Amino acid sequence: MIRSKVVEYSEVGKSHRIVFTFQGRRPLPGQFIALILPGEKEIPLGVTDYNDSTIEVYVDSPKLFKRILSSRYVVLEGPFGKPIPMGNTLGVATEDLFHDVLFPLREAKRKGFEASLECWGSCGADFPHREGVKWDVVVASVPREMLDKLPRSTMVYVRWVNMNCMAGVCGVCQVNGNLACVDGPFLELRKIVA
Amino acid sequence: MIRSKVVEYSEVGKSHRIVFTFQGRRPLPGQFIALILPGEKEIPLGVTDYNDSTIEVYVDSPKLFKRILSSRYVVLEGPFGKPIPMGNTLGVATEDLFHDVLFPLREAKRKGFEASLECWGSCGADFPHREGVKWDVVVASVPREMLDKLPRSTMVYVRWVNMNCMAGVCGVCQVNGNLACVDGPFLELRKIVA
Amino acid sequence: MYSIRLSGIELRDPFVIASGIVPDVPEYMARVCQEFSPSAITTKTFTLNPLEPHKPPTLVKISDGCFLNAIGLGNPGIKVMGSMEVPCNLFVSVGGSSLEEIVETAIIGEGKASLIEINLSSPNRRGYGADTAKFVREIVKEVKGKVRKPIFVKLGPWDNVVDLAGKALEGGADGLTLINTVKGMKLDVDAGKPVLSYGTGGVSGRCIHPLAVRVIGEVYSEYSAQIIGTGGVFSWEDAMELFLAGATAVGVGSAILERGFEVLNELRVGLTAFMEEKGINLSDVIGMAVRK
Amino acid sequence: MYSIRLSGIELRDPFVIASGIVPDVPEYMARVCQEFSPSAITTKTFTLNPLEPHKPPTLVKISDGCFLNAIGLGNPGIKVMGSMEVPCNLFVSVGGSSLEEIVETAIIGEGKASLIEINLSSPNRRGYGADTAKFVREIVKEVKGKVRKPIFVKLGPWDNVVDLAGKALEGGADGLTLINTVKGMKLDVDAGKPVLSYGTGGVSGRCIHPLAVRVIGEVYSEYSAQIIGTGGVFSWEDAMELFLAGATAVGVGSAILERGFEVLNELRVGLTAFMEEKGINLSDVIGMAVRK
Repeated sequence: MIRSKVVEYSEVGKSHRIVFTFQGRRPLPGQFIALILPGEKEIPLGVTDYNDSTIEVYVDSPKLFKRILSSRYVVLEGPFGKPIPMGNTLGVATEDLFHDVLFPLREAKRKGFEASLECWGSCGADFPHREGVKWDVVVASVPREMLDKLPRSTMVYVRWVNMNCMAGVCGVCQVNGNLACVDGPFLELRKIVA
Repeated sequence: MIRSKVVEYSEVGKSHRIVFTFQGRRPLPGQFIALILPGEKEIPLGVTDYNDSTIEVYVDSPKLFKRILSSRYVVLEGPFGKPIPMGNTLGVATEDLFHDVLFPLREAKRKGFEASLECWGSCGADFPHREGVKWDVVVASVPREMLDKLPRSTMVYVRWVNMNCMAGVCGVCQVNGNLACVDGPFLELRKIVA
Repeated sequence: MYSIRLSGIELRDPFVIASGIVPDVPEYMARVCQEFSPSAITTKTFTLNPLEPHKPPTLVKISDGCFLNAIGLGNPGIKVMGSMEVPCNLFVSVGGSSLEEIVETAIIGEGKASLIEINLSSPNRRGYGADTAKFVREIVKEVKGKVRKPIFVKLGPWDNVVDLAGKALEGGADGLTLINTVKGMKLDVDAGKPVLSYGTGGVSGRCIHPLAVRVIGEVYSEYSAQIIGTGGVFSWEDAMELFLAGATAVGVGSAILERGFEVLNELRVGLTAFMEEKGINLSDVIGMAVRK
Repeated sequence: MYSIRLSGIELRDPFVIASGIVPDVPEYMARVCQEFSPSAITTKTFTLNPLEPHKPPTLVKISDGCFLNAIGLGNPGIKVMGSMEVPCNLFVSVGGSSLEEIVETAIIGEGKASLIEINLSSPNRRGYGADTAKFVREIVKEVKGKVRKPIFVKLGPWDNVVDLAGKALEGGADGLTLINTVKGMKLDVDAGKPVLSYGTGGVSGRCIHPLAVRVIGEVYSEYSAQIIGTGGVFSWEDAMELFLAGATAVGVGSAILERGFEVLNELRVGLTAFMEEKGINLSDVIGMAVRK
């Protein structure tokens, strides 16, 4: 349990960007955290950035956003899941989900790799990059019904499974024998549609 | 419990200098540690120096020295006791006990203060210093029967009490109502002879 | 040098995965087997019929290396094991709310099992687990009458654990798994209520290691029984303490949650190095610290 | 705002020093009173006659914020209290190996005490502490008959603690102190034997905090008794959990070993800030998380 406070927040499209203090292990791109509502539920949140003991996430639900802002602190757990490999990184996302791929792209840039966001719609961020780059990693977050538009090697943010019981011990985050909450949330497309 | 290994050792006069790894809280000048012999005893050891997760102590007993060298590791606890204040520091010690005041003198020097060792006999270290310095702190380690030769404000290493049960909860390290293992091992002379 | 025989089962190393860690997803279990070669996986506890886990939150980390969980034995029912092909030793954990249910579950579980572990000690579901421990002798006796694989009984760190361990052995148990989690509670100070939806939960990990050492030591020194020691093993030194207290094998749980399955290899490497340096075998040290 | 009444005793804040921390050196106790103004010091447990502590090692730190000790109730005998002048509330902890000894010790201890705490739960000396708990009702009844100061009984985190707490209250106890340490053991892997000379010891500190919360919650929800909550309080949040579970006051022990008496002030400051921000009094939250 990590007791975190809101450091900063803003509206981004239909979502809300929140920066929390985070006295926990440093999350890596591709990992997620859980917001615990004591005695009620746990809510997985993709990490969109990390900087010096603060963590950035996007919260889509206006109700949850309001509740977070009115709390003295929130309880976070994690990071969970598997970091994605670093390299030249292409992100693919619909406009409501682009934040899911932000951390991999940002970290790739910071590490000196190329990064680009292919946005299906109008996203709240962009990344300048050289032409003709060979992408080492393709990460995507799109609705499930659009998966067939992605290359087979894409690592897809699995948004449609129950991520409760984060460390995977309940098995509820299973997708074709893979645990989205342990091996994911970014899983290779071939594992998802197999 | 801190599992420590011997990094370096040498003979110094009748004593042995040992440097251990020390994955514990950084000790400050004036503090001591305890060597635990599992199920047998605990032995207080003044800290003579600390550098980057290694700790230097002096072991007088040849039997104990031998046992330490033949062990895979030793169990240390601490640091215990109260740090002494920093400032221009004069150490006073008999030749067998000079190591008790080394850490305060060394740290004073490193912090840019003056330090000097007044040795009653022939000690294994010396500290160059300006003439006419005003000493902020006088630390001493001498046999109990020589205490009357020290100025009243001297902080004396209390070597003659039982330091077992280090955190002081047993009260065995009591000297005139002061706990040598908590408020010491350096106690002001006036508290000792009161 | 550190392969062991646990009730006749050859294990290539003494580190098994404790119950409750690997979810009952066959492909995932198979991958854990292939990638990390655990000498055995203890399954999550199965009951005869599916059991819903408690509502989330069910698992939180409460301090460095310590967790609190109340999954409540949620599982899809033992029958799913029928189709489970997992290429390593399976210690099948079974539980239930009655003697009959436990026996039936064990009978079905035996098919894929190297060993049956009867879980009589979960603090997280009324009527199951800890509440069934008082019938331990009868339960074990019945299961032994119907099942030929070795039977271990998992008990909690209770005040009467030595007593219950004795009853399990009287009933014919081949060994004991010690200890289960310790019933605890974590409150949220802002909300003023428990963090877990179930209220209380079981504390696991570093926090309970000295308790595990003591309980294993007490039981071993009384019966010299075979024991799978579980409770806060994060390093080979932690494991060695359990061996010295009397464990023949060691179950690893919370350390995997915290560090991943890679911790198994760290344990193997550390233990091997220590034993080589000392020139000893594991069998030399088992129970050494508590032998009367 | 956070002064409390514990069995009629006014305490300026709810943080008392737990038993076993401040040694029975009167000048030292007096200095602790003056420098850190604890609302009360619980003394080390006194017996009628002097008792030698176990041989060292008696206390080791086993992990972050967790200690293992087996001092074994070593003390100079209750009679030393006669000359003890300590300028703050003293909660005098008493124990013994028989009903008669405990009663006599309590009678002598009463002179300097604001409150008598009967320690029936030390795991560290055979015949004392935990071994006497089964007579709790009789012991309390006898002591109540002879002593007019409030009587609290310190119990351990045992499986029958709710039962024993009930018996203590039936016997007339004014309240309970919960919990004592948890019996554990630490082995040295190189020497192959226990680190403490006594073998086993009592685990205190962070490791037992969730256990303390659960036990206090169970006892409070059963009897709504006054409880001094002890067990791994390092921060005001830890303390608040004990209040929410039912504690009226909180004893601080291991945190003082780790951080010094200064921790008392950190606790006061943190708790005050929280209550001011929330606009609540301590009495509003006591037992809130477990009230039926």
